[in-house]
Amino acid sequence: MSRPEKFIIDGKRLDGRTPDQLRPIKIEVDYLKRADGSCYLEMGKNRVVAAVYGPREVHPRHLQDPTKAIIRYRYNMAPFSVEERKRPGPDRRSIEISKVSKEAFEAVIMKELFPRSAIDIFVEVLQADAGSRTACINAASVALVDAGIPMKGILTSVAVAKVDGVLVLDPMKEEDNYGEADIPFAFLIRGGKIESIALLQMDGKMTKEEIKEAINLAKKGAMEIYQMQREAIMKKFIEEGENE
Amino acid sequence: MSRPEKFIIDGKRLDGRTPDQLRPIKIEVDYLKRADGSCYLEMGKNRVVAAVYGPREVHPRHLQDPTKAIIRYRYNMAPFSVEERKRPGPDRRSIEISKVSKEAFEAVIMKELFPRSAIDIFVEVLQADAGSRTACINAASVALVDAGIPMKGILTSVAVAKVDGVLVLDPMKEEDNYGEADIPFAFLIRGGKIESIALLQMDGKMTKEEIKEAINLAKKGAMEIYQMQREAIMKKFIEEGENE
Amino acid sequence: MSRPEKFIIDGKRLDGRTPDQLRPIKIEVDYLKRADGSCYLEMGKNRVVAAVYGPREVHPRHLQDPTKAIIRYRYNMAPFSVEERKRPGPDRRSIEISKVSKEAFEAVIMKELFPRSAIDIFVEVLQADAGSRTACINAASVALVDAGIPMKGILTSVAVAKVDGVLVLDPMKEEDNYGEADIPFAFLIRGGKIESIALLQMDGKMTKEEIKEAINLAKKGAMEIYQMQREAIMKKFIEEGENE
Amino acid sequence: MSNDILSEIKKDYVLSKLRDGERIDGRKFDEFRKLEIRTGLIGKAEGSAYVKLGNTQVVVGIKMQPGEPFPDVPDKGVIIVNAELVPLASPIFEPGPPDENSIELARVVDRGIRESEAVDLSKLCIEPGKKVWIIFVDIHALDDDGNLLDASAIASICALMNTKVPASRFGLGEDFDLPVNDIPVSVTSLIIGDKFLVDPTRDEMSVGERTLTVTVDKSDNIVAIQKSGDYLLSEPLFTEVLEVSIRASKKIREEILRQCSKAC
Amino acid sequence: MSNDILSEIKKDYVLSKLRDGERIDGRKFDEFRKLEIRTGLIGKAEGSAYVKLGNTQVVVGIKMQPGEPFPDVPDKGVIIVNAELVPLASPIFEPGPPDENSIELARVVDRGIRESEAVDLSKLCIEPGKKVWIIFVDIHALDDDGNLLDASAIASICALMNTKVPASRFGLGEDFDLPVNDIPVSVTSLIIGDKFLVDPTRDEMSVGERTLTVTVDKSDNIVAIQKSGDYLLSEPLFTEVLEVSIRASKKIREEILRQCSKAC
Amino acid sequence: MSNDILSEIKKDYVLSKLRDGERIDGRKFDEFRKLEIRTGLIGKAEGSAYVKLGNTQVVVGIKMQPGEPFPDVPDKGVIIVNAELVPLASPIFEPGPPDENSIELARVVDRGIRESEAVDLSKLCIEPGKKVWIIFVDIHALDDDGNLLDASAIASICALMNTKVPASRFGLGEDFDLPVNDIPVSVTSLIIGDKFLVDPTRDEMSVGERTLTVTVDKSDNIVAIQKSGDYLLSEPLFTEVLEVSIRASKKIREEILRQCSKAC
Repeated sequence: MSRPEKFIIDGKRLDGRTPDQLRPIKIEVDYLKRADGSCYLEMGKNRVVAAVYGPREVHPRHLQDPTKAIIRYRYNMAPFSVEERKRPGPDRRSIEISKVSKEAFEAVIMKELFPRSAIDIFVEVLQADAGSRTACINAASVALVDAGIPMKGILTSVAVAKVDGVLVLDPMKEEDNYGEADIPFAFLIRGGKIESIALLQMDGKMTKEEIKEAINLAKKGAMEIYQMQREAIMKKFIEEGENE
Repeated sequence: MSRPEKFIIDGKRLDGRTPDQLRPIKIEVDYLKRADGSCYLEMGKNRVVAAVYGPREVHPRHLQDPTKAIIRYRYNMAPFSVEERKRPGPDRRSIEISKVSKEAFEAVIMKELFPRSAIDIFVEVLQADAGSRTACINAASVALVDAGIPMKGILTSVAVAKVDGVLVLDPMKEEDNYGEADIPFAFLIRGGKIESIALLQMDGKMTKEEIKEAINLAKKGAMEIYQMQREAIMKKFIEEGENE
Repeated sequence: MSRPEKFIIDGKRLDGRTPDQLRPIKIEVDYLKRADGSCYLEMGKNRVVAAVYGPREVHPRHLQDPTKAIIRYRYNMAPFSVEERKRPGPDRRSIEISKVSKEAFEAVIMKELFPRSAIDIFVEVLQADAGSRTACINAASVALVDAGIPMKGILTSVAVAKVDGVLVLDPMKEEDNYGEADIPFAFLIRGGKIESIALLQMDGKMTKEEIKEAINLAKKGAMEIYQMQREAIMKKFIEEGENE
Repeated sequence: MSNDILSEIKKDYVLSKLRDGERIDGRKFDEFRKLEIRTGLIGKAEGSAYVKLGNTQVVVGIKMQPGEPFPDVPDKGVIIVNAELVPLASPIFEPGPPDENSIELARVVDRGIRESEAVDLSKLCIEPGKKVWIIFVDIHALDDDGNLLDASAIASICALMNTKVPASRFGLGEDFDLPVNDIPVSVTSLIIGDKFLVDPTRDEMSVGERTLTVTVDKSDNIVAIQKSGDYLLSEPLFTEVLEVSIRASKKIREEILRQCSKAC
Repeated sequence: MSNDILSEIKKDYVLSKLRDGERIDGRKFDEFRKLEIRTGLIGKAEGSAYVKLGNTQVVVGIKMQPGEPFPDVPDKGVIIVNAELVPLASPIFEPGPPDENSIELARVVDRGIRESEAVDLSKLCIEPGKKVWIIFVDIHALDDDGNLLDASAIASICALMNTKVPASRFGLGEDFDLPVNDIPVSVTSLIIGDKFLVDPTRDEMSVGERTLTVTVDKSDNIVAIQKSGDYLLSEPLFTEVLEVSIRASKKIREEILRQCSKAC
Repeated sequence: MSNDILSEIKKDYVLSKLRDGERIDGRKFDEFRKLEIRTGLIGKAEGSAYVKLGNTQVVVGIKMQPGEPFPDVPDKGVIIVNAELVPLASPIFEPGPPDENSIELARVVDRGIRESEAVDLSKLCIEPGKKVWIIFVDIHALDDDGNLLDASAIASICALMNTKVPASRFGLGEDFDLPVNDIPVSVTSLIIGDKFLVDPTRDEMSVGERTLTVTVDKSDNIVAIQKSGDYLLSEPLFTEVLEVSIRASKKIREEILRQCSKAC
């Protein structure tokens, strides 16, 4: 892949999307049997699976917190998920993503309800496109609901990039690699409304005005994703109801 | 070493053995002072030492089993044991061999007699020829008897290979590397009779009829090895008696 | 750096010192805020920082000793401390230096006063010249005093090398790398007098007479260093008094 | 603790059913669970397959790159099989480097592929002694509801059948299909006393993780065997497992061909 | 245990002061602690800087050597930022490989340098596609009295400004100054409810390790942001932190220029 | 626990004997245990030696292969000494990467060989600056009944004396004997107060692991010293240990020559 000459031609991006358009998203709830909650999610070419285990006993005892559940989050890429085979095991990028994602969920899970226990969130990236961390957070959110973990709301995540000076929603690979800036967000949505920011990173170059604009674009995208998360969860409950 | 043109000429193998003949075996019991039981064993050019420690306290406490002893088995190759220097530490092959060997011994050691404790079996390969895993099991068996660990019987191990379409007992390096198949067995021998199979692996190509034939050949070899294990143990007890 | 033709010309060493002369030393006590005791020390081009934490709780519980404090010593080199960037983390040399330095301090710290606890000594080499282990011990000694850890006396460390057949005190890099022998010492000094040897290693070639001579030279150097350690500690106490 | 009790109850149930000659999910003793194969879902891999065997799910991806041959076979490609039993797939899997179970799984799958000569490695030489194709077979467990091994073996061979050698990416001519000549099928049986059950579920495994895996090639040769677990195996039982494994392998191979030719 | 009580008391004190609109050390909310920079103290490194920010101390050393470029940018030098939070610097740092905190610190510092294009990497190509200069930025913590991140970022850029490319040592012509074009400044704020404090001390951090780091280049562009910690950030607060960070970064940049031009 | 009591009793016994001027096994203070050397038992190694010193047993194997020289000595071979204190050899050895004790052991053995210039490394250059012989000295402990260090040092030099450089295997001419010019002998003494015992057994070590190792070359030069353990050493005692070590080393060297020339 090399840098495209132009990212936006006649108002359309390289994959035909408008600047404020998301990539196609597919969500499947309760995808795994063994996990307490799970979700398969596609976002563009991202293919990710999330599983939630817990609340469950914390095994190395000294890790227990007597006042609340500990949250663990493991973002992991399959060796075949990227162009060049990735050596198995966590690298520095995965460790950082796991940390900020964990902290986002720590802020919304009602962890005081489960002292001494652990809630484990595992996300596996089977295929990585741009924005795999946002896809994983979206999948993990749904898996947490599927597992029945009480939360203040739902987390919904999407990134905004800047290419040719234009802000674009949910960047694809070329926009991510060769764009001028990239900001992944995760928002807490409660009662159908965006309440606050749970995850925020940025690299690139942006003025503070562009950043404010980026938030608005991200919020628009997040609301759309939120609807899809909701529908997927609803669909599962309806199916379960029908099966009874 | 390169593939020989023929493995069997005039009914004799490359080292002069007949197809159903073992390599020379030498067994020395109580070879080490610090271990609770030990054995030095040569089988062809294999030179292995086995040590047994236990029953003893299990140190990372959470590994204890309140109903029985845990069995640990560590197959390890000295860096100089093979043609090309081996980097110290366990590789995937050693880990697999350790696992299946451990399971073979778990099936015969009366581990219920020693709850919360560990029985550690360590085998060091000082020089590796074909069949080092079988040599190690034979040595470990003797070391367990030397340590006084109660067992349902004794384990005796030998492999069978297929070369030029012929089944051969206790294959040497060339037969192992370039043969058509290899099956290592370990048998439980009780009251001088082979009772059952404790270890069984196979790779190569064999028909099911050949596999049945291979078992019979292996059983013949195992009975011979068993006699040598018995004699080595007897010799030690007689010597100890004499020394009293 | 390549081997100099001669190490001593007209009685002077390559850096102008006489054989029995130390490199310039600079000592700063209480250099760090978070540590319980600390010291910054320069010895030639060595720049080292020592910190002492403790007595404090031992965390992996099973490491506790019910009869005395455990002493831990970690000698660590910054990646930029040497000509060729050093990969972070302990190498074999650092592990050996840490071991013998720890043992030297174990012999002088009154560890029986603090059962079940740990006294941690950390030394970071920011720039390494010859004799970094001796510089670190000198800094650690001062940091221990700063932390108020009771000791039988103070440890003072210096090396002696042999170059062109001559014994030289406190060798610099060239003397260390291309000299004929090197002996690092650490002495216990109590009541202003050298009492015994706490650390002693040697590599190179020396007769036993030369070794005895080396001890005397080292003792002379140690007494000078000891005075500087004392002054640095005094200075701190005087300053503290003045600040009250 | 409560897990222990649950596991004890499951165990009793499996055993009582077994005494009545039945399996808890109604299958015959030599019957595999429903098998679902999808190939090609990982576009970034040279080949890939998703396998669902009952509720056990696994994805295998194939990556290829030029590399050095083994010194003793300078003119053949190299296969490396690796398995990640990630903690997503089971409450008992832990993060970290492969443990003995994932190593055993990878090595048994590897032996099936290698010994059946499923991949024609002699067609994967680029420059003898210098450069050959390296094939990475990465097994990624998603859901371990029992018999991850057979599911992984099926996914591995399907992914290989689905693989395009990425020659053009490395300036080595046109891409071509990976030459696959055989379909080795591993059949794992759970051993319970003097009985056995093919393709055990996780619930069935609660009676004790004692298995025998027999891998069979398309000509009914046995190409790999692995006894796994702390038990003693009688010779007659072994013979019976061999026979049944050969029979069962044929059905699975047919199923692979049916679903994979459609997919590939 | 007693540590918990001490920490609880500190927390209460910080919060009660905060209710009175004050910080425990008397600083304004947007004010950094006293900054002291010394460069060139490590003669064996290609560049180095010691930074003391309040009582927080850090040393950064730069080592350079020729190496391979990244395949997608064959004509540019490579920067690698690494941080060692050695146990000397804090009672809570442990020996061992970098944990998530030191990795995050290194990566945020790295992004500031990289995205501000502070180092002109295009001038560090030796032979396109084959050999470029590799710059190792090693952050070595000495004393963590809070906000090690900003101190590390300052020390890193000062060390780079102080770096001589060791061309002659590798037979690659004369040594030259590393071309540095910008001075990115990271500004870390401690978030406490709907308030925030710039450049928090360790004592202030006792209220909860919830920070927002904004890195700003000399043209007031934001080049990196990192929200760190388990909290929810409101949009208005974020906007306010952005504004304040830009302002604060200017002062720090001036201080760097004042102390570093003197030193370099 | 019971181990502690046993160890306490042993300690008392050793000390009470010592007060009577005796060792528990009747040896003189400066006397080594019975030494048995066998060389060449590992045919796959370039050289090997088995040493039994009392009940302490160790095997050393030598492997050689061409490799890169150190940049500062481009025309000399390289020796790498590695020790594995495998858990087979002692109830207190643990599996895993070398700990401080095995590293110290390997490094002290290494210094003896290196500083005595026992191996003529200048004869091991293949192509200056590019290719030299690398010698791997792998120490493999079998039974640690005390003083594994001296046993390892003896086995190492015997294995080296027994080594054939495998030139023909690498197409580098005919095999030749490794040129060995000296026989460094390490003498380890257990320090007990103001007394010391040469070549301590494990039982003697129960009084405290405080040793002094002095390595001596054939010309009575000291080539390595290592004080090991948490004790203070007086100067007069040190001088005495030096004298005794030189004397003891001569006897061991004679024994090595007697047994090894026979064997080699």
